[in-house]
Amino acid sequence: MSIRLSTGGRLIDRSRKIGFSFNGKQMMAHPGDTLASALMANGQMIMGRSFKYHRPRGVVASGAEEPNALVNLGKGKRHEPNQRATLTEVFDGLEATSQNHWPSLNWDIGEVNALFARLLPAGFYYKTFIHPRPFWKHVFEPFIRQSAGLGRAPDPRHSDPDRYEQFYAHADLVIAGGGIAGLQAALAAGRAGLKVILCEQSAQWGGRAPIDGVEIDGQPAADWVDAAVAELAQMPHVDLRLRLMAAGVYDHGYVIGYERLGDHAPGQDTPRHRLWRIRAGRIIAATGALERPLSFAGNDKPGVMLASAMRDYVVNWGVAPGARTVIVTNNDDAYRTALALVAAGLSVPCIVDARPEANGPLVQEARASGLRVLTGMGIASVKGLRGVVAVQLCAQDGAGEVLEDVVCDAVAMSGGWSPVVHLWSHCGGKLTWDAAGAFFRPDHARPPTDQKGQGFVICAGAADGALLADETMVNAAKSVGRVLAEHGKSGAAVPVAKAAAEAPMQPVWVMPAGAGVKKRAKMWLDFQNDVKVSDVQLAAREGYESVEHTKRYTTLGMATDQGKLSNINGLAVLAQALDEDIPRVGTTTFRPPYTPISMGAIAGEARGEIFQPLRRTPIHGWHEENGAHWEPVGHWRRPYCFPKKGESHRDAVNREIMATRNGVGLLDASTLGKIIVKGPDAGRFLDMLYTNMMSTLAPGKCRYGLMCSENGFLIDDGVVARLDAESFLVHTTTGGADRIHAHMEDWLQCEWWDWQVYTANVTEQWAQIAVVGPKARAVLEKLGADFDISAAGLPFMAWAEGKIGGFTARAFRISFSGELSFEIAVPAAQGRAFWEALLRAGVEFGITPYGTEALHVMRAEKGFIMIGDETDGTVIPQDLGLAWAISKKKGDYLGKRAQERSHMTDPTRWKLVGLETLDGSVLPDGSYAVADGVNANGQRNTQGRVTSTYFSPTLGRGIAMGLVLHGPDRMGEVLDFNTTKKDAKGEMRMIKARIVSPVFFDPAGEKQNV
Amino acid sequence: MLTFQCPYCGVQACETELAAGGEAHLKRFGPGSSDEDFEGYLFLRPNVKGVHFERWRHAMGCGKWFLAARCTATLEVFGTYPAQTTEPPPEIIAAIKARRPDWSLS
Amino acid sequence: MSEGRVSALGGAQSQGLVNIRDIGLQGMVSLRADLAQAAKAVEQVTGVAMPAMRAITSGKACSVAWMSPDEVLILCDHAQADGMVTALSKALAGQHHLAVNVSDARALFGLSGPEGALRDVLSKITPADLTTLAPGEMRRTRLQQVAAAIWFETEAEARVICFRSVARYVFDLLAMSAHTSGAVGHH
Amino acid sequence: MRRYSAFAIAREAMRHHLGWERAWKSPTPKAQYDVIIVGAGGHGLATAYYLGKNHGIRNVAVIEKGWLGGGNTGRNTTIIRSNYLQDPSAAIYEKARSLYETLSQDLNYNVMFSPRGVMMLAQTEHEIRGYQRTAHANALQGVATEFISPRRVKELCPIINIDGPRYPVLGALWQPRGGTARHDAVAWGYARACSDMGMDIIQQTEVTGVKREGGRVVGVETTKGYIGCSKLGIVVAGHSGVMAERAGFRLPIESVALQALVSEPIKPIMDVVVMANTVHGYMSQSDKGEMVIGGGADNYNNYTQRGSFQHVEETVRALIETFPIISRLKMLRWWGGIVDMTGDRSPIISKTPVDGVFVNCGWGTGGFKAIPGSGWAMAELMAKGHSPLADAFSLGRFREGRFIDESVAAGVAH
Ligand SMILES: Cc1cc2nc3c(=O)[nH]c(=O)nc-3n(C[C@H](O)[C@H](O)[C@H](O)COP(=O)(O)OP(=O)(O)OC[C@H]3O[C@@H](n4cnc5c(N)ncnc54)[C@H](O)[C@@H]3O)c2cc1C
Ligand SMILES: NC(=O)c1ccc[n+]([C@@H]2O[C@H](COP(=O)([O-])OP(=O)(O)OC[C@H]3O[C@@H](n4cnc5c(N)ncnc54)[C@H](O)[C@@H]3O)[C@@H](O)[C@H]2O)c1
Ligand SMILES: Cc1cc2nc3c(=O)[nH]c(=O)nc-3n(C[C@H](O)[C@H](O)[C@H](O)COP(=O)(O)O)c2cc1C
Ligand SMILES: [Zn+2]
Repeated sequence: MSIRLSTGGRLIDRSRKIGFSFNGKQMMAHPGDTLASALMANGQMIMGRSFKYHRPRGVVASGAEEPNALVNLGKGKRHEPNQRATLTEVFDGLEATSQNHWPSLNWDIGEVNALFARLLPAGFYYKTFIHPRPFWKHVFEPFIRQSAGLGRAPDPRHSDPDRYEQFYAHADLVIAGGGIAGLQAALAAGRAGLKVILCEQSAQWGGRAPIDGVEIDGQPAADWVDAAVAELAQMPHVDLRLRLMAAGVYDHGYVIGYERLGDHAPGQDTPRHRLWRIRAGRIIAATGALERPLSFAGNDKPGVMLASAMRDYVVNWGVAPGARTVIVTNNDDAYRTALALVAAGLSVPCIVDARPEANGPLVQEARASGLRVLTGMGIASVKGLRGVVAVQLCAQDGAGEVLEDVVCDAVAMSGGWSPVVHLWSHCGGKLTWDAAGAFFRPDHARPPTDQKGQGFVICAGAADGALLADETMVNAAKSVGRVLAEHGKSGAAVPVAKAAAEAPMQPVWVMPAGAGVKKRAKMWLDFQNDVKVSDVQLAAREGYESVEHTKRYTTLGMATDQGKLSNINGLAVLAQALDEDIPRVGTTTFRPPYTPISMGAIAGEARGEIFQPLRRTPIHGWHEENGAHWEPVGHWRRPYCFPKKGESHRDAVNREIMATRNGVGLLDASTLGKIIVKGPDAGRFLDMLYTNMMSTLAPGKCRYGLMCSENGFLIDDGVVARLDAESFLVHTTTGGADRIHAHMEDWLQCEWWDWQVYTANVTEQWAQIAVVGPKARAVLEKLGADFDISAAGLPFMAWAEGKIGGFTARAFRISFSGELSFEIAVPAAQGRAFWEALLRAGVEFGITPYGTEALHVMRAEKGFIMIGDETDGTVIPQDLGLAWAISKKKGDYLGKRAQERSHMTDPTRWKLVGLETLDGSVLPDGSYAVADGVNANGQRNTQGRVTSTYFSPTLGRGIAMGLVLHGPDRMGEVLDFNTTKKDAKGEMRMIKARIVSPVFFDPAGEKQNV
Repeated sequence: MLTFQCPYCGVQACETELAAGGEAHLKRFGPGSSDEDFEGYLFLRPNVKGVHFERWRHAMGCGKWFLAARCTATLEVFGTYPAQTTEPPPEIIAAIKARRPDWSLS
Repeated sequence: MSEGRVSALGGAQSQGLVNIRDIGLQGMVSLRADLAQAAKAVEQVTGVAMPAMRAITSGKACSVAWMSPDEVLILCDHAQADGMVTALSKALAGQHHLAVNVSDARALFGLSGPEGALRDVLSKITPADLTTLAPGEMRRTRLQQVAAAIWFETEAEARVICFRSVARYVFDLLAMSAHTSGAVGHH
Repeated sequence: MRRYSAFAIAREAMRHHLGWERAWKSPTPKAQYDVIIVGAGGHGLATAYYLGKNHGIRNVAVIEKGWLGGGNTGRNTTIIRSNYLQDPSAAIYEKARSLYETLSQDLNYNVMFSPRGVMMLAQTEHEIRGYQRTAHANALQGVATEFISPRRVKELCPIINIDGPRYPVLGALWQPRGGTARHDAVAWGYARACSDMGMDIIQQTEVTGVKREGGRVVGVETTKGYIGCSKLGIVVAGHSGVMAERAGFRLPIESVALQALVSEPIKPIMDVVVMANTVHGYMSQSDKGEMVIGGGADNYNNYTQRGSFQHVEETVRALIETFPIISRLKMLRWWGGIVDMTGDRSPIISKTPVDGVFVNCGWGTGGFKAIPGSGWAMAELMAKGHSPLADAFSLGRFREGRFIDESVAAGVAH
């Protein structure tokens, strides 16, 4: 059973105690504990269950690479699944529960999967569950889904109560990793004056060195680390950050960093996470190395742990997973663990070394202190059900005949080390195989390259394969020296690190080397996903030979630890199975993030009110106060209608329409785009932009125009007003304002750059209000205008400016409703005041604000098209009966050439018509007119479709517009339109509608031209 | 996450301040052009894996369109230059050749 | 008549790591022209010399900000903006140009506080490198999802211009970024 | 080839799984084939499979520069649906979807087709109209879809926040037999079946040139030497532009990076596929428990299989707005693929200016769902010179202006 030692624990504060709970049980910890160390201190070795076989699992590592100890953290709104116990700093009141089991961590029904393990090899699901067909969806898949999946999601009824934010930074150098390599690099760069960000994912500086008994410049590593941090903290151009992980490296020197501000200190009201978006000149990855497990039977049992992790627990937190630990290794470093355990008063019955000989200084020290060192040996199997009770030893080069049982309650294993090359690899840095260390390290000749084609990531220290402390420091100096040289600077003196020398390691991929198939089926490679040596060998046998195939077939390395422990072991096993060299087999792709990061951090502050910018017109506040029912239009929000108390939306719309048609209505049209186009070539330019002629428009007049893309399709429409000889004011649709302005600038800057035209988007300068209806003029007269607004003085399609009710205004006589209408623009700062002035003046005329839906219905009654309804990106003006707005005289306009293509001149293109149901009902939105027969693919033939359809309160029945084959030539014909409903016989219900003119209301225009 | 230096305002702009605009130096074909030419102008693209001339707009900045030579396989940027050109200027060609000796303008 | 003239947020304020306020009505005139040719006219009308690339220069009554190679933004008293347009058009008669009052199309915020905090707060929402942005230079960039321009009047006072319709969004962004428990300490 | 079944697993288990055969062979290329397909993605392999199965053409090689299934087929978000608006699209996607229904049985390989239902949320009035139009079109096209109410949306997917303050859910287009499949298995299953028919799947071999004589294809240069053929199918997705150049023509295609990501696995919380196009995000949960999330595409040419952060940022924002529950989940892995975007965002299945060379590409962000139908049509086109499913997707449409534009209703095409 794991215990808290009575001494040791450099990171914990033994003088203070904090309480936390695990699966409801109250436990004690010290400040400085991680959840993993605290659980161990409380005798809790089993911390989770594996993914596939639900095997009981204890912690194997002490950091980001931990695959087993994942817990649910917190509850209610703050619940979070799959939290790594090794990275979770314990705080007072922390609540954790274990996951992926039922009913309990100790007794899990899912464990039966393990009994059938033989029936569930890698990829078994591809080979079965094929028959009977419906069983997959209804039986097999639900079963698989339930048993997979690890932690449970938070309660969907709540949203996350925490805050998140982002931070953009710019630095000459980002250093990831605050071990001795990273610190030294930071010192050198900081002293040279570079702008540096040094980030460390964990809560403390120093990395491995302080645990490993390293000396630097004659002092203990921990002291050197403290001094280095103190010096760096004094440098204003160096930013030191703990709990900030470099999560990913992207092109052109972009680093995403993940800072955990609130996880360890809930209740402080800080943002929970901060996502750093750093643009770095250079990146030094001083990310260290990770120890590899060894593959022996039973290596996944609780109590079997990485040797370095065990050392960390003893030295950093004063906890030990057991009292009697067998060490199994293929290198000298694990002897440090043996010595550390002994120093902590724990027993080490033997050190099992797979190498035929072991004589390095650390080995000698171990022997000298009386430890039993067995060379050429390995572990044949681990005994114990929910923990370790003994190991069976065997010869490493045999098939696993048991030579001896050793009673123990923990095993510390070391299969060698792998540099953490993730950050080097994210952007395409290549690796090279280091046969001596049996690991991949950065290939300096093939770095990831930046915008100048230069390598921009440099690995330093253990991450570059310089594992021993003395090499680490030399390597780090060299690495940072390369960056300094680029800045024309040189590095400072290299601190001298001293650590015990190590004899060469010897790769061991399977233990024992000749293990039979039964044993290989008990050797875990990927602990979380339950991938075993036998699975990888099966994949190879079945032809999934590429390492990428093996990964996907077995799920090796796809768990939440992303194979930090398993990848190298797995591909070595694959290489052996294929009889290939390891470097030829290669690695799978390293992808960000280095360890998982919260979705909340990615989204940053963008939630709730500021999820997206909400654009507001100057009159928005009035709409809000007066109960507008909103409709999102792009980022704007426009009133759909203004329902009165107890009134349905439908009724409100009808009321607004009738009030407008019979009296006067008021529309906030401020969102309409307004662009000034000015210059000697402005007319010529607009003639290219619009299908019709604009250059001939007289000052003081307005003209409706259509704009097409160069591909011929209608993209926008609106009214152009000529302001003076050189200036036009272009109105666009709400969605068109920015798009059309950009479109203009594109053509002006990139094609016709010699034309003298300037544009300015003044959409937001003006509040624009449409005063609409037979009494519109009366309202304005009541307010008082200092210019002529009479029918003669300001006729339809003219505009004028002056003061109305004391407001500086431009009045445009344009109408989208068929009524007498003035669109009046006033400066935005006075928009609301003007709106309210109109309302006051209009009281006696029954003035009624109306929304977008009334606007749509009224325009449909008049047969006006709407961009986005009658057009959908496939429609050309010729389809819409708008040929009158297409100039025949112009040699060119955008879209003209496109409209000459055969399909666009095809006489069978569907054309715009009006539609009236025979029974007066409203045609369904988007309904199709059916034709006889089916096409070559068995689909029902069609001959038209509805583009807009409404109930017209003015006419008291449904009206619609649509595009119909030869439509304008078929007036009076009746067509069948489909519905999505079925009749009693199960046949599709149809609605009959007659083809009519699209202008349903006041075809002569008598109401608007007054 | 690309960066380009805007040749108009000198800002080293982040991709998120820019809008991409597709291939550069397209020759416009209008009325009277052949179907082939028009199709080529509007749609057919070399879509090279390698040196690519392209348009960008400094949309969240000075608002100007500029052109860039960039490698689509490594994302290296050889240079940026004003949009008011019909072909890549010599200094851009030279910068590309310095980095890609085998490359030539096709 | 100036009745009912209101700025986008009517002078809203927020306190935090830095203080944020809607500065209120601000005159702004956009001028597009060949800047070299227009320099004399601009100086004559505004009293401010044509700014260099990205610079914002101030005189007694006006500031002039370089927006792009053919555009400057003139900041002046709100009531003076229309007059400024007329004066510019007169001074530039015969030269191709476009001068237009855009005062009401924008919102202007003032941020005050310790220099480091100012830069930190803004750096939560803009990709622009603020480390190097000194008073006298204006940076057009984005504040998260919208376009904006930023400059420092002094080390302790920054300005932000954005479009009027998104003033509330920008204000909320700034206020949240300036939350007192969100100090960064980077700058 | 020995068949897969539960019985076979039990039998092999007795032998510790030492007796399994290779799923596909690893042959050395022959000198000449009737048909060479370039690209062993889903579309290339399905083309080969239906050439053999439907047309008896079995002297076929599929040449792949990397590992089979390693292109977009191996990196997509696996959404399968056929609720398309335009007739030609609905026809080919529905053909594909219906073939997916029985694909596991046809291939004797469990591709885990899971018709769990796909819903596309309507969050604006405009979207409602668009989806109602699609529902009407689908009714005539023989595609079973339905426009459903917000309440039904909530029943089908309780974790959706239908009252989102910004974009409340106003309804959805629901295709009950849309769903997902195990993407890798689709490639592997076809590969195994092709290999079983005697076809050669040649991996780690890049086609570097197309040899023509008198305007007709005669063979290809590869990194393993010259191989002759009578017909050539280019089915290389993101690399279509590169291969077209090698064959001497240009395509209306640009290659851009599209990104996706997965969360850490959690217990089932979502039984359907949801696409929220107004806010730009879509999500489903895999059988292993990860939330599978599609990000946006870059809009610049890119061949790196890496994309830009802001697209993922935008997607994740959108999905937290739609599914507040995911805010506290963690992103596990995030990757990109190079997709081939055409001028009208619809695919190309066509003859080319070179006799005997056919091209199948342009599936862009949405071709996984099409794999069986596309292979079916392409095989027919290559065997017979004509296929009703493929006709509308010919290259000629760009010259004629006969576009197939799907974006008009839904916005996106995954
Ligand atoms: C992130 C992402 C998400 C997506 N989500 C969906 C989705 O949800 N639903 C959906 O339906 N679709 C989706 N798609 C699209 C879908 O993945 C693709 O349309 C589809 O997989 C394309 O298949 P393919 O066989 O044409 O191409 P690929 O699978 O890319 O295969 C092409 C093959 O050609 C090979 N090749 C290229 N050049 C050569 C050469 N010269 N010689 C030999 N071989 C060569 C490549 O190596 C590759 O293996 C998504 C795509 C991505 C990237
Ligand atoms: N003797 C051996 O076999 C052996 C093997 C490996 C390491 N070592 C020892 O390890 C030390 C190497 O020093 P070093 O500085 O190169 O490595 P280190 O492991 O001491 O430090 C690396 C640091 O980087 C951090 N880190 C990793 N990824 C990160 C990321 N993405 N973002 C932020 N932080 C991240 C880690 O938390 C760690 O603190 C020496 O003391 C050496 O003796 C020895
Ligand atoms: C539907 C789907 C689900 C995936 N699930 C996982 C997963 O659970 N774990 C994982 O590591 N990767 C997962 N991946 C991502 C793959 O590991 C890999 O990143 C992707 O296929 C792209 O390949 P590459 O990263 O090797 O380029 C998944 C991919 C897809 C398409
Ligand atoms: Zn610029």
